[in-house]
Parts: sequence; structure tokens; C-alpha cells
Amino acid sequence: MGSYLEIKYLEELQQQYASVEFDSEQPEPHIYVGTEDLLALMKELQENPIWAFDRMANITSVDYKEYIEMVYMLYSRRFDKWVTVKCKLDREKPVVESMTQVWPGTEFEEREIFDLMGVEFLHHPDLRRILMPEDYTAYPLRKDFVPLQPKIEGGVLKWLQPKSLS
Amino acid sequence: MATTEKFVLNMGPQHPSTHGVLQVQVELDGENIVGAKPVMGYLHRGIEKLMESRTYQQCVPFTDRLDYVSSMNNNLGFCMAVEKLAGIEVPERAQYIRTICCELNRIASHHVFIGSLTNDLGSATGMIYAFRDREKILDLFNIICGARMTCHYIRIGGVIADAQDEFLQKTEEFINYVPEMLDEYDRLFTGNEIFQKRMQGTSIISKEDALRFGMSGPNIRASGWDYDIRKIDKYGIYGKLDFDIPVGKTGDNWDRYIIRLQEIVESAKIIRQCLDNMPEGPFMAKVPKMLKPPKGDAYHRVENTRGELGFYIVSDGTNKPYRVHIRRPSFINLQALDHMCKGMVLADAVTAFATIDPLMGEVDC
Amino acid sequence: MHNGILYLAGQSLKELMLPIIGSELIVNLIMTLICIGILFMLVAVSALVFTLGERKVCAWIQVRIGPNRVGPWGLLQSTADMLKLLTKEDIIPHGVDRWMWVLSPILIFIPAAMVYALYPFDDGVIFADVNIGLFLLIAISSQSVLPFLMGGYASNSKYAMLGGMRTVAQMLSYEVPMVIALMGIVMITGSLKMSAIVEAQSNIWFIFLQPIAFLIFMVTCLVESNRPPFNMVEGESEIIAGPFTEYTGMRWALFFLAEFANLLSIGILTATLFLGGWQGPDFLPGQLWFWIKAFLMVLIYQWIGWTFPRTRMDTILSFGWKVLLPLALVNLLLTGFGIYIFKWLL
Amino acid sequence: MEIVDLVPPELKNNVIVTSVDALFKWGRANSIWPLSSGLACCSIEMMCAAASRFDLARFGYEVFRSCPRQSDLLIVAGTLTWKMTPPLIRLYEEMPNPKYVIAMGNCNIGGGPFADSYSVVTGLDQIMPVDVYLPGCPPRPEALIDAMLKLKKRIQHPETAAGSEERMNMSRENLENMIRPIAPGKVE
Repeated sequence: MGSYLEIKYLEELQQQYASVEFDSEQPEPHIYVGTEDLLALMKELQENPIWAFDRMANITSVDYKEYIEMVYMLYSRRFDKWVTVKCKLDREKPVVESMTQVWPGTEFEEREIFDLMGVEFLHHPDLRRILMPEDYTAYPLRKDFVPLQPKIEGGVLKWLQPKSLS
Repeated sequence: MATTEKFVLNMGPQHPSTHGVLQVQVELDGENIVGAKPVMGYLHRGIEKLMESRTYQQCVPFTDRLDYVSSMNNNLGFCMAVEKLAGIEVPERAQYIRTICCELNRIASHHVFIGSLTNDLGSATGMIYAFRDREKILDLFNIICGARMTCHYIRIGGVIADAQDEFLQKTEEFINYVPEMLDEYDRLFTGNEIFQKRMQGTSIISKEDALRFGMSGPNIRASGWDYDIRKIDKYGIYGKLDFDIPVGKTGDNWDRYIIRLQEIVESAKIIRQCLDNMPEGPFMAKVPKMLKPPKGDAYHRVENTRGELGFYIVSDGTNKPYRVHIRRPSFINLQALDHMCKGMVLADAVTAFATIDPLMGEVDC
Repeated sequence: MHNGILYLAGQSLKELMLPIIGSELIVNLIMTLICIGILFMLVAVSALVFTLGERKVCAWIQVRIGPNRVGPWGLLQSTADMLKLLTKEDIIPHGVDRWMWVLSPILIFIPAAMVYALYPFDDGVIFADVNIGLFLLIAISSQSVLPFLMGGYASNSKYAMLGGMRTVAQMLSYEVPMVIALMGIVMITGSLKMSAIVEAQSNIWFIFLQPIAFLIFMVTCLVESNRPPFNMVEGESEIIAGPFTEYTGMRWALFFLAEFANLLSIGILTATLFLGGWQGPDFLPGQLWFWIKAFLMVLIYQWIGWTFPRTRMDTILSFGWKVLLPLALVNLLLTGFGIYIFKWLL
Repeated sequence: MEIVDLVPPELKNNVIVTSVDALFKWGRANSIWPLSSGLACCSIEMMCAAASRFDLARFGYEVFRSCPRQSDLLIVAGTLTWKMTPPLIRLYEEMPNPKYVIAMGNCNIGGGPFADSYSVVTGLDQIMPVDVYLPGCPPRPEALIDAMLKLKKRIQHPETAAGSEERMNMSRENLENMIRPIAPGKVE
């Protein structure tokens, strides 16, 4: 894996954006950021030549029962460095800016997160379910997920609400 | 000026050229493609969710079924991510065996690529020849672990069984056969005029576009980036080995095909070095039966046949992963499909499906 | 006078019947009916043989064994296939243009079988030795374009429509270079009569006099009969089964039969027009020479088909119009000069 | 459906009727053309079975038709998900009678390793009548050949598989409820 980032750059970031906190103790530095600064921070990380994070290596989201955490892993090909950006979202109504504005190649991954975790992305070009059928209502990767009952009638797949666990 | 009506041709989910259950809605103007929209999810099995209810060891067989033609590479990715999380040191002999198996599987996977590409181009003979040579590799897997496709051979901490002398000897025989095999492919299709004419200059992905779409693997290398995780991260023993990364120039279908042929040669080179330097010793580290990695998360990526395969694992300190996310290369590569098909004719769309080489088990997960 | 074995057999049969029946008119009628029967048998049997032959040849090229379990050496394989196709359910999908849909497979079989009337199988053995033989042949065989379009249009399926359009485009554009290439032969022979064309090759085969025309003819033959590498009609990986996508059972089998009748047809045609037809050294009868040449050509066509990848639609068309047509015209010009010089030398 | 079922009952044991029936059964059994439809891992083994080493062609079964209208056998090779089920039923419906189904792989028999998933169909026989079950994950090509020979035996001697008729009828009833009804005279 990549080498450490210089702490002073991270401190500069912290001054620039109010909600940024960082943790350089991890093998890859973690940056924690609020939803309001996320897009600006990402743009900065991509465009500023001292960072040059030109690849979004991995986007994912984790359901921690109290909140949903978006995990962005950036990789800089020029400096062979890694940074992990984490962003906590409200579990009831998770909304976050779409990264397709910075890295267009994240379109499908964000659609997948929308599909399976139920996170809504603002300014996404085509936010629809991608893996599950269009009319599926639950979010499978959430921890309290109860599968819907499938039923095919007249050649059309329908999803029935699960029977209550009594 | 005469105008013609556009119409949407629905290819798939059952279509002979869509490599499984990919559905592509192709918008046609005559035979020219205006847009191609991939629709997937027909093989979505919920592996990420299923892994949350299995122990770490039980998760490994699922990775076989992700990219089912290069299962060893998937095993490797997951096992290395868990090893990173739990801090397990893998013995050196195991690493060598792993590398041999992964590279063999890379060749086998490229055989499937060549086979399906030539089949889609209308030459069923090419497919049969590629599958004939693939059988030789499957035989090797059969010797080493008893399975042909879904091997489950690489386990957390090493490999499940030692490599027998028979395996090593037959692997060497296969490596000696590789130049002859490629020579035959050259005569049968690489040198064929029709084949070249159909591949060259079609479905070009430029250098910038390849990066923009987040592509990886042979697809991004065909566009001119020397982006290979084996060289960059030097995971396992790849740092000690001497091999090149074939890089294309234009990023057309032809480059994507030639790069895979060259990768077969490079893989053979790697296997030969591993065979020559194979150390003695244990093939499995001491891993507790009930593996409980410490709290935290880890991301590890390996160079799968189709690109950058990453596993992101969150552990909550129990014997089951709290969350597993898989960064699947063909899923992300598929974003380029619309761009590749635009402006081409219908026959080229089929070539584009084949050269981007999506595997629906991996795309849909 | 003719001395082919089949011709002599026919003559003796005629002489045998003449005293029994009495009227020569009725004998001729009976002979005609027998000939038609034999021709249809030939087409049907050739289709059966060639389905198996194709699979065997394909298997050998692909380092496989091929059918060998049904009957001795798998000989009954195609019989089983035909029996199965006969008993399949006949589905007429909703939304098809019924008349056209039903007529298309029947109509496609007629030109494929009809051209056999014009082939000289042996010395004097030709069903209809009309003096516009070659012209009629091309006229009949070009009729097979229409049923493809009918099937493609009537099926009410996008794949079938695309397939039908492709077929029409490629077959129409390749008729032109084919006719012009054959014109060289006609100029040398001085006749359109099929038997005269074969007679004219008694000294030297036309493949040596007209090598360019031979190559053009081979390519156009492959296109006209939709053989790979020009099988746009049945480009499985793109348009499933082209115009036949919606046909089941026996209806589809008719397309299938026509395809194999066409395969033998192009083999015979190449042998007749360029390889001297039934002519050959005397140690084998003419009939045998004819079949040897025809089967050899069929084998070569299959060989090409199973080793080449499929071409693209636009490449086919531009190749036809931009390469083959000028080449055929140049060939025509050269032939004209050649004949002039030859006459002047004499 | 067999020829014997079409004729009046008094002719059922007529030697000509039974001979014709046997002939047609022989024809069907020896020329099973599969639909080249693969869902997942098993389809790769299906392709291997058709390739040069195992050579399904020896039995005359290698004609992999890409169009359901001309094929006799649906090899459901790989994991079947609920999203894929409507297209698969449609494929089955498009095939002409007599048609056969092989459930290839553990996923199609009972869900396999994904049995507790939220999107996987646990057993193909919930949806359509299955003639031959072929276990394995994925089954080897030899096993597929064996399954096709079992199918051949079943076509030629339907009485050998009499026990499964009840199960088949159950799945047929299920299928009746699932297919899309087409109103006569109405073009979609």
C-alpha cells in the first residue's frame, strides 16, 4: 500500500474545511468529513497537484445501525498514496452529493449503493435501481432488512410485503 | 432530407453474444448504433449480504462464484484482505503456489475471452480451440485441488494442499506448450484479414476516457496506461518477479485482444520463475479455526483477470464479517459500453461486448 | 452422340417402355415425371447427407469426432433430426402477416430445387437444356431473395426484420459482379447453353482461362448462398437466426433444406462452369467425375466457412461494389481482348 | 405428448401405431437440440461439454440453437434469480412442444450456496417442469452428457420416470399461473 501522507497538508485541509477531522494513526490516513464539505473536499483532493488523487478506487457504504457511513477510497497514481474519506449520514434519510461530478466513473457504483443501501445521491445523472428490479422497495444491505416475497403473475414479477414476524 | 425512425433492439438477457445474462438495449438507426444501455442484475445473488452471515472461512467459496472463470484470483483477493485484517503471515511456499495458480487461471480466463470473442465474430472454430487449450489448465487444477472451475484452493493463511510434483511437472509442460499454442492462434485468427479488419479501429476508448470511466485491467492498459496492481502494489511475491506490462496504443478492440495474448506470455514467464525458485516449507500458516480479526476495516486489491478487484471488509471483532464490499472490475468497466458502441454498427457492438469482457457473475455479484 | 452412363440408361428405359405404351408422347411425359422425381429425391437426399456432412467436416476442422452414435458412424443422425423436426409443434406467433409467413419457407425451397433442372450431370443428362440456360439459372436463383424478405417482414420481430434486410442487401449487390464474371465464360463459349459450356471445356477448363472470374464467382457464390463468412442472415451472435427467428419445426426445416440444397448447388455450379463439369480422363465414368468435382468444391466451401470469422455488413457491401464489380469489369475487358487476339493469331 | 395419445383407444396397441410412435421417440431422443442459454458458472461447463474434449456432438446434441423456437431442450445452467425468472419463463414458452428442461447445478435444484439469499429462486421446479436434475457446483461436462443420456432414456421410455409425473404436473400448474396471457387477435 501507499506511503503516509504528510500531516501538514492534512492540517491545512482542516483549516480550510470546518467539518474535516483526520486520523493519521491508521495505515492509510482517514479523513472524516461532514456532508456539507464533502464535494468541495473531493474536488480539492482531485485537482490540487499536491494530492492528485485521480482514481476513485472504491466507494462503499456501511450500515452501522445508528448511522450510515459512506467510505471513499482514493488513490493517487502519481504519488502512489492512499486516503480514505468517511462521511456519516443520517440513517433515516441518507442524502449525499454524487461523486459523478468529480469522477464520472462512479456512476454505476453509486447506483448500486442507492439500490442496496438506499442512499440518495444528489446530482446523479441516472439514479435508478441497478441490480434489483425497479419495484423493489427494501434495501438489502441494511442490517434490519427483511426480504420481500416474490410472486410472478401473468409474466410480471411482483414483490409482496413480508409477513410480519409474529 | 429523408429521416428514418430509430428503434430499440433489446439484446438479452438471453442472447448468444451477451456473455451470460447481460441485457443491452441498443438504440439503432438502421444498422448504426445511437446508444447502448446495459441493464444488469439478472444474476444478482446478494453475495455481499450472504457473507455477513457466514464465518470468514465460509465466505471464501462465494468468491469462487464471483468471477467464475478466474476463481483463484478472487480467492486470493478475499484471503489477502482477511489476512491483512487479522495480521496473518503467509508462508513463502504458499505464496509461490498461489502465484502459480493465479497466473494459470489468468491464462485460462483469457482463453475464455478468446473463445467467446471469436465465437461472437462468427468463427466457432476459434472457441473450440481456445477451450481445448483451457482444458489443459483445468486438468492442472484438477490435480492440485480436485475441482475444475470453482476451486476454493487458496484459503486464509495459505493454500489447502501442497503442490505435488506431478502438478509442478505438468505445469512446466504446459508452459512449454504456450508458444506453440499462441502460434496456432496467430495462424487461425490473429493473422486473419477479416478478423483484423473487424477489430482494428473499432470501439476506441481514448486514454482520458479510460481513466474517466474508472476502468482497470487489460481494458485500461489497451488505452495506454501501464496500470497494473501487480506492479504497483507488489503484493505477494510479485515484487521479486521479473515481468512486463503490455500496453496498447489506440485503445481499440484489436489492442484489447492483443494485450490479452501478450499477457498470456507474461503469465507464462511468471509461472516459470515461480517454478524455478519454489522454496520448501509449510504451505499453510497457523490460522485459528475460529478466526476473529480485531475491530476495524481493511481494503485490499489484487489484479484480477478483468482488472482491479478490491475487497473492503469491516470487522466487528466476531467470527463473521460485519460488512464486505467487493469492488468488481467488470461492473465498473461496463460503464464504458455506451461510449464504445456509439457510432458503430450492430456487428461492432457484439465485438465491443466481447472485448470489454464482462462476466455477469462479477458484474451482478 | 452422347455416351454418359445415365444418358444410356435413360435411353434404354425409354426404348423399353415405347413398345409397351405405344405413344411416344406419353413415354416422354413419363420420363419427365421420373426426372422430376429423381431431381427432388436428389435435393432431399443431398440435404440429409449434407447436414451430416457439414457436422462431420466441422468436427474434423475443430479437432472433434462429430456425430457417431446414431446408426453406424452416425449415418442416421440427420434422419433422426428430420423425424424430430417433423413432429415438433407448429407455432404461428401473434402478429405475423399470416399469408406471407406461411408462404415464405415454401417459396424459398422452390428456386433452390428448380435450378437443379439446369445442371448437366453427365453427357446428355440434363433435364432442360434450354439455349438460355445460364441466364435462366441466374434468374431463378435470384428469386430466393424475396422469401427472405417476406419471412423477415412477416415475422413481426426486430431480429427477423434486420436479418431480412441484410439478406436482400447482400444478395442483390452480389448478383451484379457474379453475372459480369460469368459473362467472360459466355463470351468464350459463345452460348448460354449449359451443355455447350461444358463441351467448350473439353480441352482446357475455364478455371485456367478465367482465374479472376473463378475467384469472383467463388466469393459471390458464398454470399448468394449465405454461407459463412458471409452468413449475415444467420449471424447468430448478432441477430439470433435472422429471418427464420420465429419459425419452428418443419417450416424451419424447409429453410434448412433450401440452405443445403444451395450448398450442393454452388458446388455443382462451380464444378460445371469452371472445372469442366462431367469431363475428365476416361478411366472413370463422367458421372463420377462430376460428383467428385462437385463434392470437392462443397468441401472447400465448408472449409472456408468453418475457419473464417464473419464479415461485417458494410464491409461486405463495399467489397462487392468497390472491389468485385470493377474487377469483374476488368476481367470482361481482358477476356474480350484475349478472344480478339486469339482469333487474330489463328 | 405421444402419438399413442392421439389415436382412438382401440388402436392404442395397434402394432403400426406403436411402431410409428417408437420411431418418432427414437428421432426425438437422438436429436435433442439445446438452447444456448447460460445463466452463470454452469454455462461455462456447458460450453466445455460442447468443445473438443468432451464433444457432445458424438450423440448428435451439439446443435446449440440460439433461438428458442428451434430448440428442444432448455438447459438452465446457473443460478436463477427472481429478476431473471420472467424472461426464462418466456423462453420456455417460446419453445415448441415437445420440450425438455435440465436443471443444471445445485442452484437450480435447491438454491445451492445461495439458498438463503433474498433474490435467488430456491429450486427451478417451483417455476417449470424439470425433466432431469443434475447436481454439482458446477457439474462436470461428463455429468452433463450423462444427464442428456438420461433424458434420452426418459424420452424413449417415459414409463421409467413415471414417479415424477405428479411433481411435473404440479410445476405445470404453477407455470400456468405465471405466464403472460395473450388475448387472441390482439397484437402487442
